[in-house]
Amino acid sequence: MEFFGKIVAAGLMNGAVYGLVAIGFVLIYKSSSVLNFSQGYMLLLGGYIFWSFRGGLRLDLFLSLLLTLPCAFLMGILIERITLRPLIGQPLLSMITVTIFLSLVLEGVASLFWGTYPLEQITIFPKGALKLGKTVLTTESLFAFGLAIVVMMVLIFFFRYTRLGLSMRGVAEGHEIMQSMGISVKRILTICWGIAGVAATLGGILLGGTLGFQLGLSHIGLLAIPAAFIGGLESPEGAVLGGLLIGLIESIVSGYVGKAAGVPASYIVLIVVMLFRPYGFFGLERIERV
Amino acid sequence: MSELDTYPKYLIRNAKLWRDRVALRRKDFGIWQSYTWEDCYQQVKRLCLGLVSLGLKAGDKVSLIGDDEPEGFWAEAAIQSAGGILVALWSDSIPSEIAYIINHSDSKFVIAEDQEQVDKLLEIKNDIPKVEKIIYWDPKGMRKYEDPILMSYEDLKKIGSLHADKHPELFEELIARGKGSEVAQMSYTSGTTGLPKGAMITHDAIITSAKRMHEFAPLDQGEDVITTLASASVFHQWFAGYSYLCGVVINFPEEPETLMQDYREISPRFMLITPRQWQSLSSMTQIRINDAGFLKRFFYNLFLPVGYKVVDLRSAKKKVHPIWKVLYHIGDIFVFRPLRDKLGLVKTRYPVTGSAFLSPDFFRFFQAMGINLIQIYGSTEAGVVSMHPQDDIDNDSVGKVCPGVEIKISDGQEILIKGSSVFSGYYKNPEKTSQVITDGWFHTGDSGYINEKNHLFYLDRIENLDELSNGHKYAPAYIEGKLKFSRFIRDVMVVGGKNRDYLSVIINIDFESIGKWAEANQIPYTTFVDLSQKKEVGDLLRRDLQRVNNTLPERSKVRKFVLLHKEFDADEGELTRTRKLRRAFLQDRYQELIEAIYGNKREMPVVTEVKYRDGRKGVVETNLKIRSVYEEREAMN
Amino acid sequence: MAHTSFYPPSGIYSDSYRKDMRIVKTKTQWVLSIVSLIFLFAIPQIPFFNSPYLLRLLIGVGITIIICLGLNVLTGYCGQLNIGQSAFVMVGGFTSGLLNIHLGWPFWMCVIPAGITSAVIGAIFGIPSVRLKGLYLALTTLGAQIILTWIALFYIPLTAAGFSVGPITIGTLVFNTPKKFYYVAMFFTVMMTFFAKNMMRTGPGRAFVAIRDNDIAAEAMGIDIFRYKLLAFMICTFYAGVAGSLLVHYMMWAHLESFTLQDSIWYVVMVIVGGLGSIEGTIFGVIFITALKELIFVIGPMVEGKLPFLPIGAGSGLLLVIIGGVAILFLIFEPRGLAHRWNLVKAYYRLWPFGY
Amino acid sequence: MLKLNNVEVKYVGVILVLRGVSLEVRDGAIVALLGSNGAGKTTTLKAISGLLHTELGEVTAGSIEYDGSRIDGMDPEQIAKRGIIQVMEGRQVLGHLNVEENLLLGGYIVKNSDIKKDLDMVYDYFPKLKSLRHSTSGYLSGGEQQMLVMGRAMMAHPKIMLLDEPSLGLAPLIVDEIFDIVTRFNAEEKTSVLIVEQNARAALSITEYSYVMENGRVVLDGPSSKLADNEDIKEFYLGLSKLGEKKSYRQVKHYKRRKRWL
Repeated sequence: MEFFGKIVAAGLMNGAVYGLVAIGFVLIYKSSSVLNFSQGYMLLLGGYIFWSFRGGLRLDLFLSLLLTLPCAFLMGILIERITLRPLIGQPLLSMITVTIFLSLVLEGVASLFWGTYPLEQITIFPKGALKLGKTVLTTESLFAFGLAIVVMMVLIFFFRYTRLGLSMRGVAEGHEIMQSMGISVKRILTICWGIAGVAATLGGILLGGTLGFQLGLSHIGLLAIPAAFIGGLESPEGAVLGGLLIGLIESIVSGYVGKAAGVPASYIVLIVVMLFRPYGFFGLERIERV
Repeated sequence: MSELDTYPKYLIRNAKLWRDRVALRRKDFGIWQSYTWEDCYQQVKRLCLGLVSLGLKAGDKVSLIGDDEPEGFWAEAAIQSAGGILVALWSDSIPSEIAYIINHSDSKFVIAEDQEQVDKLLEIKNDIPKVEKIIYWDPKGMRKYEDPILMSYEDLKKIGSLHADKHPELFEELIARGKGSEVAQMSYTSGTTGLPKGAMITHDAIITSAKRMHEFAPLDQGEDVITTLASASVFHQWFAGYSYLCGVVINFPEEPETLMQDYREISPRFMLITPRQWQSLSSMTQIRINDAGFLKRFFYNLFLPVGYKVVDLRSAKKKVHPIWKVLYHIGDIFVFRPLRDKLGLVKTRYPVTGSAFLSPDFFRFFQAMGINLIQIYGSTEAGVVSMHPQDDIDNDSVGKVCPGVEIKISDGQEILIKGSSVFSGYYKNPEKTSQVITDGWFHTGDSGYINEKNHLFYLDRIENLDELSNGHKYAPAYIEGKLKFSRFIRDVMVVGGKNRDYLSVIINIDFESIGKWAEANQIPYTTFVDLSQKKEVGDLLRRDLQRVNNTLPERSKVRKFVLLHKEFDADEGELTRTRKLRRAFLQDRYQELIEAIYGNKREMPVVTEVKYRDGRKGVVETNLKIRSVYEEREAMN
Repeated sequence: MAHTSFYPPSGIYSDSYRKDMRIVKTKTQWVLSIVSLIFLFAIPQIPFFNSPYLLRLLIGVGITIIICLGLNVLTGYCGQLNIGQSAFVMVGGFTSGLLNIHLGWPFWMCVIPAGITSAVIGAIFGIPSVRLKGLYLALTTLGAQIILTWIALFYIPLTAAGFSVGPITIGTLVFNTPKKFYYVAMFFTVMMTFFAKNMMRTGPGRAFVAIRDNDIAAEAMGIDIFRYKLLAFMICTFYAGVAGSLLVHYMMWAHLESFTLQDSIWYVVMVIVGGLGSIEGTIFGVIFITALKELIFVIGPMVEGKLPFLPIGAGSGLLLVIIGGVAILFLIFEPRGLAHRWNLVKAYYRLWPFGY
Repeated sequence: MLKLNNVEVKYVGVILVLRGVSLEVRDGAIVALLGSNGAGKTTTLKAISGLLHTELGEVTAGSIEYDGSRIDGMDPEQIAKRGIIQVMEGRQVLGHLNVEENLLLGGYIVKNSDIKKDLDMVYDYFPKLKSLRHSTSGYLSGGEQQMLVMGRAMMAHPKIMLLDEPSLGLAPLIVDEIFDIVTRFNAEEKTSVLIVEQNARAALSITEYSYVMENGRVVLDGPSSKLADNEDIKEFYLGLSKLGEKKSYRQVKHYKRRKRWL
């Protein structure tokens, strides 16, 4: 039981991070129907950028964050500008394919500048422990959890109640309609990618803090995809819950079956969900069966 | 079986000789569907016996109206097999014309293609009391038609099959009864004046003309040709000879509109199209070469002069130096053969033109590309008169007089013809018959001469030769022919005559070409009327007129022109069905406009009633601009 | 004459649908096809061409062509994405290898079961996603890559560590050198290419295209989209299985390392660069990317050596950046791939001396 | 004033869809653009609003001028900001958003607008929308959706409204209501309207000037009252034969030759 409690707690901690990354995935899917397979690699690169400021240049934590986040936003924007923008008007297949190729390039960039070996471990949050009954939680993961939840809340509020958020939801419904109303779809798509970049990078920083900065992070980043799908591809709230669920599953399966089983298990869940509830738990019922 | 003196007799022979070989093909859904001689035999037999059981007797007339399709082809044979006389009508004839011809020919049955033709016939049903049945072959849209006078092909063939079961030998007997000296077809030529006249043509006359063509342009069994002419055209019957006499495969295009694409696939051995179509092939070639990339243009410009050089040496009967021959072969590989492929003429042995004037420049151009264009001269009444054999081409003549043709030039320079190809007279019109046939000589009404090599040269219709008030003689068709080679001019009529001291022209613009030109040059337009009166279009045609004028004698030069707000229309009696001008009618109809031209007016308001296809009428109002060919002279006036 | 297409050449016409569907229509095409086939099979006998390096490369190209042909049937003709193709190559390879070592079946008996196993496992992964409109197959194939690798790693004896497999034999002939194996590889490549080319002339082939172009219209025409999408995916994985079988018998060694997610993405790159929906394109794509890879393998270490500030492993990063970059550039600037260039060349020849 | 001079549009650089279209919409006018399917009407509207770019189409020749400056080649957002708002065919609501959210997005481009006042204006024209303000727009009826998209365009205070097939698939009563509102909106807000219609009868009744398109070109234009008498218009767009009776599908002829314009 003690073991189970620990696993659940760890799962929720990680799950929050997956949820955060999944929001970025959902945002891109919602606004342009693109399944962004490079989300995990954006996480990797974002984490590495942070590492360079914090671990490489040894800057102050907040200064590093302050520098990393604009970089992350810029990374998202650049990706959109360079690869997605020229493909406007092309079939969806091309757009999705380009994110697949993008993952090659991003991984390549990461290994080109940071090498293929794991980087020096750095901690972000003060070390400590909190006892909850018999379960011990590290402050580190608590901080991560808290931060992830706060950021998610901010994003969800943003979609609901701001003009920009409303237009992002509008863009999800149809580009031409938005353009006919004089709203620049391109600008909004760019912002979406920027936010996705930031979300992924925050995830990278948080995961890197606990797992270390290494190429394998991209694989963990791929967990955002089942998280987003299970939550419902179009719902930020769903992404959060999907993330927590995937976190739990991963954690439990890793604990009881074997460490390597976490990611495959998440994908098995994804396939099962696809079979029985193709629009996830919070998605809009738009995914049609043939 | 006796002597082969009718097409049906050939059909019987071919069905035995080439039973399972392909006789004709029809393009349908993109595939050339084949019919064997046996198929044709069965089709004709059932149609024939169907007609017979409906009451068709030897000597009865049957009208046929529709586009050129295998069903029509079989119907012709079926009618003639039963001893009937075929009356083929132009598919675009208007109801009143159809009624006149059906009545005049005493047609007992009418075979029609489709709903459109049936509608026209039903409209005049009460005016054609002698017609007992209207039989159609395309059932599309005919489901709701209940008039008892109508019958479908399928039904007719069913009756025919029953009749064949009862009288198994009848079909062969009927055919055997037919004689070559009997009338096979009545061809109504509207002529350029007066009512249509029914020229009676015997089997012998048709077969004679067909044999003359084979003599100069022989083909073998199984070779491909494609139909290019409407079934009402007399040429169509001669052409059928290739099929019956030699077993050449006739291919029917998918639609009249797809002819140009379909013939490229077939690449027919014998290809007769109008001078206008040859001209458009030539201009297409030049336009596309101009739009091609540098390398392609370079090769073309390099080898075309070689082609011209060789052609000129050959037509001057000079020896072609081996170097030129080698160069020409290289050119053939790199330019000429690919071009012939694009034009669909790779297999074509006889590229033929006829029925109107084609400038020698085009002959030279095509010959340089290895396409030895030949001419054929003939008419409904006279049959095939002359044609170029491949080894004796003279670009200025209309061919070498065919063996067996008795020909002489009268004192008035009129071409007279005698021989078995000549028709046997106009139906129910002995007066007119005796006018054109005297002592067995048929008066063609064409002026021309024959040279020492037995080549025939054609000038113009005698009736068209005219002179100006200053006594200058001119041939309108000649000037019109030259003008028509502008791709912007669809039709043109030269106006002049003894009361005028200069020539003017009334032009029908080519809507499609000028429309494209206008688009390319950013000139907005809405309708035909609007486009025809645009200043830019006027300037464009002025340049064409000036160019043609440069090739004309001073006093034959055209001084003024009008771009008409409508096209001359056969439906309104302005043209014959073969698209020849009916001058007298036009002179009369446009009298006011002609007065305005010579009255030095700059424009003239017109109100024209336009008839729509379904009989409704609309009104077009516009101001016709009268323009001078030479702007500066206008200023001087 | 305005919209005439100038192919086939004048004078060649079809009087039946069979004739209209011919692959080889003209004499020139017959001659070219036969000459290139002869050349292909003569390569091991031609000096300079028959270096073991080049032959190995060509064998790799041949096997990859088979893998990518399957992928192109799915992506090019059916509009679905598969980013787990190498997992299915693995299924075929392991199936074939295990049959060989456990039951002693020779290659020729293993190759079809290998393809079928791949196709069946493909179907298991395909069923949930091909029911849905959209490109969700990409998600499940990604899942397949992860899940199948994990299963091979933990749950099947031998596969995690790799095992050796017997060579291909016919009678006493053993195809254990590149020079010998080359013939087997090319035989399969040509066969599978021919099947792929022919497939488009069959009912399912036309159904695939209909689904890609407009699935709603295809459905209205009575095409069972689910069935055909699944069929396309099974064909795709069948091709992968056959290629996998060839691969392990060629290397005589079956190991997980040959079947990574990255390999799967390479295959997508090759198909896209070659041109979706084009058999010729697939061949060009595989050759082009393979050549590019070889080039970078030469250049990469040199760059790494020249720029000492780069970290260890930068060479492999360079490979990814360049190939990923090339693929993206193709998507943006030549989305129809090398096949389009090929078609332009053909059109130039066919239109000669016209420009259009 | 909106003016099209000889506009030519190509898709994907090859397919010519508009071949020299010229037309004019004077300030405050209602103008109709008629024609059958595929004549190029929608393309003309999209050329004006700039939405063509999203479909790989472009104006390859000619010019589109609005108030004396050229707008062809501008992005759709810029054009919309100048006051040209297109209401697209097919009632394109933002289906998962509610009515009010749809309207709010419509007013997105108006700087410093009094959103409440604007909403009230729209609800005044379409009282029904007010009661539906919190409903998900995807579940509205066809007529309500048509009202919503028009209301959404009104939120932008357009100077010219481009209306694409507003009557398509709607009941005659609703069509009348919508056309009434168009006329009222035009009169009260001084907004010019360019309306594309296949329902020529309705369009000719409320417009003062009309253009007829065919094969990417204007083939006929004139005052609407005069066009309504034209034989061709009657035949092909009003569906009347010479006796003034409606043509039923069964009477459609399988003629090979096409209608002609003279």
